Amino acid sequence: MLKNTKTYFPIFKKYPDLVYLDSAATTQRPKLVIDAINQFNSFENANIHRGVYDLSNSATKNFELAREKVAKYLGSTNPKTIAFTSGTTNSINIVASSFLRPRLNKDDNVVITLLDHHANFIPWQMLAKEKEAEFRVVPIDKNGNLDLTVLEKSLDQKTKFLSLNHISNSLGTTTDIGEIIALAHKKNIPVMIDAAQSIAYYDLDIHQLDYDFLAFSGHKMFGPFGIGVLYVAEKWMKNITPYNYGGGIIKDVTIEDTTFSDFPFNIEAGTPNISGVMGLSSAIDFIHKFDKKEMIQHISDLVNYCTDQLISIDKVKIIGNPENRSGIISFVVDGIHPHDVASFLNQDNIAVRAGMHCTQPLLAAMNTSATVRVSFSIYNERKEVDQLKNSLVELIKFWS
Amino acid sequence: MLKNTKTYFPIFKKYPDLVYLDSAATTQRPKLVIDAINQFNSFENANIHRGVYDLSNSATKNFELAREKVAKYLGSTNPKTIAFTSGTTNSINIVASSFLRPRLNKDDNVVITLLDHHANFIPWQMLAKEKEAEFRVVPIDKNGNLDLTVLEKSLDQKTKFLSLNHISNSLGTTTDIGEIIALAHKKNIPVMIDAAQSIAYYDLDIHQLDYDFLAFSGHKMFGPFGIGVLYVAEKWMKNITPYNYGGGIIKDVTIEDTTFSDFPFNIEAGTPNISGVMGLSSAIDFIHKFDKKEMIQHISDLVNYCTDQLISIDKVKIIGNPENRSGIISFVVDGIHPHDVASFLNQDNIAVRAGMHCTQPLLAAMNTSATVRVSFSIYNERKEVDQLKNSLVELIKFWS
Amino acid sequence: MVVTKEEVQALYKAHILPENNNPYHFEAKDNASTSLDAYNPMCGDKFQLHLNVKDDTFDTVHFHGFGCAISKASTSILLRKIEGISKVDAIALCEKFLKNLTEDNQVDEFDKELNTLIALKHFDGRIDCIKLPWEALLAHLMKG
Amino acid sequence: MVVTKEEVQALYKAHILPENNNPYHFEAKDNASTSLDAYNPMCGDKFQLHLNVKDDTFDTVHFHGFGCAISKASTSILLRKIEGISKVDAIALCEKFLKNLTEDNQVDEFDKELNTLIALKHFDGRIDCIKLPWEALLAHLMKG
Ligand SMILES: Cc1ncc(COP(=O)(O)O)c(C=O)c1O
Ligand SMILES: Cc1ncc(COP(=O)(O)O)c(C=O)c1O
Repeated sequence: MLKNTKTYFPIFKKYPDLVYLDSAATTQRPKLVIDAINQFNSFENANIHRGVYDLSNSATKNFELAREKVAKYLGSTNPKTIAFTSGTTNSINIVASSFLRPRLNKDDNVVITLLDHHANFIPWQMLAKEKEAEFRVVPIDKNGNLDLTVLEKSLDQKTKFLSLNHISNSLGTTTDIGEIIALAHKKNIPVMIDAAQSIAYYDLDIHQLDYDFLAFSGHKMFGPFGIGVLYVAEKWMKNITPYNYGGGIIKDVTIEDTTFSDFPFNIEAGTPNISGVMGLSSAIDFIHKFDKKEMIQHISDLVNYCTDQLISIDKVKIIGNPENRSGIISFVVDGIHPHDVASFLNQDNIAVRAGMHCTQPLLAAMNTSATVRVSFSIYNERKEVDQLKNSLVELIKFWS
Repeated sequence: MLKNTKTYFPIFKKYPDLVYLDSAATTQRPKLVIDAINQFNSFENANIHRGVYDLSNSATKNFELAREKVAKYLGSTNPKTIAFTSGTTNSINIVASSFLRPRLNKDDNVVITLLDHHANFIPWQMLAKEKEAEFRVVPIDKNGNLDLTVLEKSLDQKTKFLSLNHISNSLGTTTDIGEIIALAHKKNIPVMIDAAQSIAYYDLDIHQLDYDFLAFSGHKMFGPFGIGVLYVAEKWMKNITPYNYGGGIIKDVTIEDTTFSDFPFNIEAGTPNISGVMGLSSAIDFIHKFDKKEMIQHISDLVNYCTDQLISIDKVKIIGNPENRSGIISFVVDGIHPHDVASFLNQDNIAVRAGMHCTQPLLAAMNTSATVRVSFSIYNERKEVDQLKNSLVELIKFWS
Repeated sequence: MVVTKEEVQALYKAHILPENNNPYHFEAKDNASTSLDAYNPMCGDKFQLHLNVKDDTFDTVHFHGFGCAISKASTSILLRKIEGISKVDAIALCEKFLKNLTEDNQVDEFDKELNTLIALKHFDGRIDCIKLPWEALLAHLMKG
Repeated sequence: MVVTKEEVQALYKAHILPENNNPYHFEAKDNASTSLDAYNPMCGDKFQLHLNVKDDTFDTVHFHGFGCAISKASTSILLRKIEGISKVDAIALCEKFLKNLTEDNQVDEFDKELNTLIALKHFDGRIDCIKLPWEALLAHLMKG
């Protein structure tokens, strides 16, 4: 188990009793990241690119160094595979609109899975509708696992794209993206990975996984809100056209026509979130303080312990029982609505999420319309699981 | 003149000799704003909307209070007229794609002006191309002024939209948007205002100006990067469809179809830039410390003084001579490329911008391909203009 | 204003849980003269209100659906209050209730049940649950 | 590494301004066997390189266009260096020059003119101006 990780995070100094079990919604921010943003805003603030004075130069340099750092984080030596976006949702929409729209025809199909977040669901659904293409949602088994043979059967000659998340933010299912990508590539289907839930803890080395597109958000990896990443494999870079039009993405503008720069610059129209990029960059530095295997081990220990504790409570039912569970558990309490559960846990300083978690079709398939979700990160501890259990037991007693 | 305004800004404490004349690119951040972001990241960080614990509740509440504050800043009592975006560029693209695309037909036309920034140029140009509509760029006179009678003639029965900036970020021209909006409305043409350069200093009261859409960025009004605003008049709210698809914007999602919330929520797909919104909110508080008339007066005094000083230098030529100039001046130095000018000024701690300022067609019309631009804000002082002048004189001597 | 755990528990025990466990006219009546949804897409709570209107007055009213204890109790109480009153009076009631719910200080007096709901607004993050049926009914009635 | 104002002025005075004021073969030769643009959309600098190639060797080369003193001097120096050498050697030269320009420490030795350009990389924010013609030429030659 990791030790004393709470000390990196100012929020736990201010609220030592806070049991924060909502890291799947957003992780907390370590001091390192907060200070980097503060430092930039206080003493290094300038717009990038077209300035030749010192502040602007060093902002530009640090911005491009951050791009390099993100690329390296994915094992890519080419920083030009990395575009900065406003988040996972934005990154996925860019690929749907800019890459797939011109390639998707009537009667083609695009494949996602029932595990996917609305961010990786609706963009493809809407595009399929627009193009009169088929929108295929690969089902899951009753435990919340993807069956790879079912998935493989869903991929055919008319499949123009596969997009799926690495970790379900709702059930905690971790999918074997390496194998899935290989399956799809055998049929020449490009694959996008929604890595929102895994980017902080898992090694997503491009050379091992060979994804075509990857999306993630800063705020789920100890970085700030408002910044995200879109990775595009070299072979597809030429196929990415602008999403927003504006300054900084052009070669030439005349009244008659405009020509654009290449990816990734053509995606970064307007002033980017420069302080956000600085924050993301130091979030990666923060993650590098840890061994990823130890992070996963830490979280896995908590999740297993929590599963055991929850099962031991009468009236608590865990939704889904995936073979490979990350740091996320969804459950319901018999007769008590998830909202009420969350509110009462809050009275005991326990922060959990209640609702549909932006996975309405998934919950519908699991026959529930809302769950309580707990999610763990490196700052959580076993004793917080005990507190969760005690509160739940007390609540159930109170309610009956 | 405003006094001691530099003391609000940490960067001038660290660099007391910094002559920052690039506020049109981005303003500096006052301590109030920096601290608000710091406070949020350190002690108040949580995702909004679907959490029912204290941190998430108060983040949600403050997020919506910020929406109310922005609405009030524009004189609107309806916070639902305000959507948070990633910046001006994003806001304009949303209106082009979501509002105008379905209304623009072959042989219609959309009108902008030659003063407009690429952000308010390319989205309309590309949309017009896509729809085989006409893209009309209203010309300017040799001084860089818009001629309202010329503009009026450009608006006809086939004009479906007019978009223009309030202040040119390149020449400093301030246009009479009140009158222009009235002109357009007489012909039932909706008008979008790009207020990127005016939002910090000018009163843009919706009741006086009656714009249909308005866009601006946090980072040009003492707020952070990565956050912007799109105002949509009540009567058009129903016409705004989603731009990004994802979480937080839906009514119902099934495998077959998705229904969406109304504006502004349908525009805010995915996790918004919550800390950015907090920063923007305190930027408005910061602006409220000042009287807008005094801010404009302060900047106007500097600009007039600067114009006089620049004119007095042989070989310096100011580009454009608008009747109504805001805090921006573009100029060239005979025989010395703007880049070289900016580099040498930087050696004297003077930060100016050199280039096309994302207004390539405008500079082409003014017969230049790049300028040096100085821009003033409330923290600038007359003695900085003197420094600029001295440096320019020295540079010209050195170069010849 | 922070509400203590004990205060919240007391409110729940005395008012919300009984109403939640024995909701008023909790039954799907699909043949009612008007049906409308009270739906919060953020959390998934969704109730159908089945309203029989006679001479612009609410005759019998029922509801059905799924939601948290607070939204269910709030809907149950709302229905009890509007049965037998005119549409015009219902609009006035909804407006007055929502006003007192949303503003910092309660300015009007209500009966015990409505006072309880209003008191719960300080139970942070749940005000939308209280509002849900009131806003849905008001929006429906304002449409004509 | 910070460069002082005096150092920058000395570099300009000794090398950049003379090259800028008397650029090598600064003339539009639209009938050259190859023409290519060295263009930086960020700042608007744009030079046309007009290259006459004979037996895979650069014969006479000219350039024309508009840019800052550094990009103009850099283009002028580049042209002087490649006249008379083979395409293969030009590729090698561009690669070696760009490598020394981009990396923190200069590892190879060049002649005085190229050393000056490389020294100017510490003149912050102008490295793209130096690179401009070298990268454009290299990209062109690598295409075949
Ligand atoms: C007039 C004008 N419009 C639009 C923009 C674009 O703003 P942003 O880059 O914040 O999207 C700018 C600033 O660059 C501007 O000055
Ligand atoms: C699996 C998954 N995909 C996508 C998203 C969307 O990320 P964001 O809201 O940062 O755009 C989330 C988080 O909400 C997620 O958990």
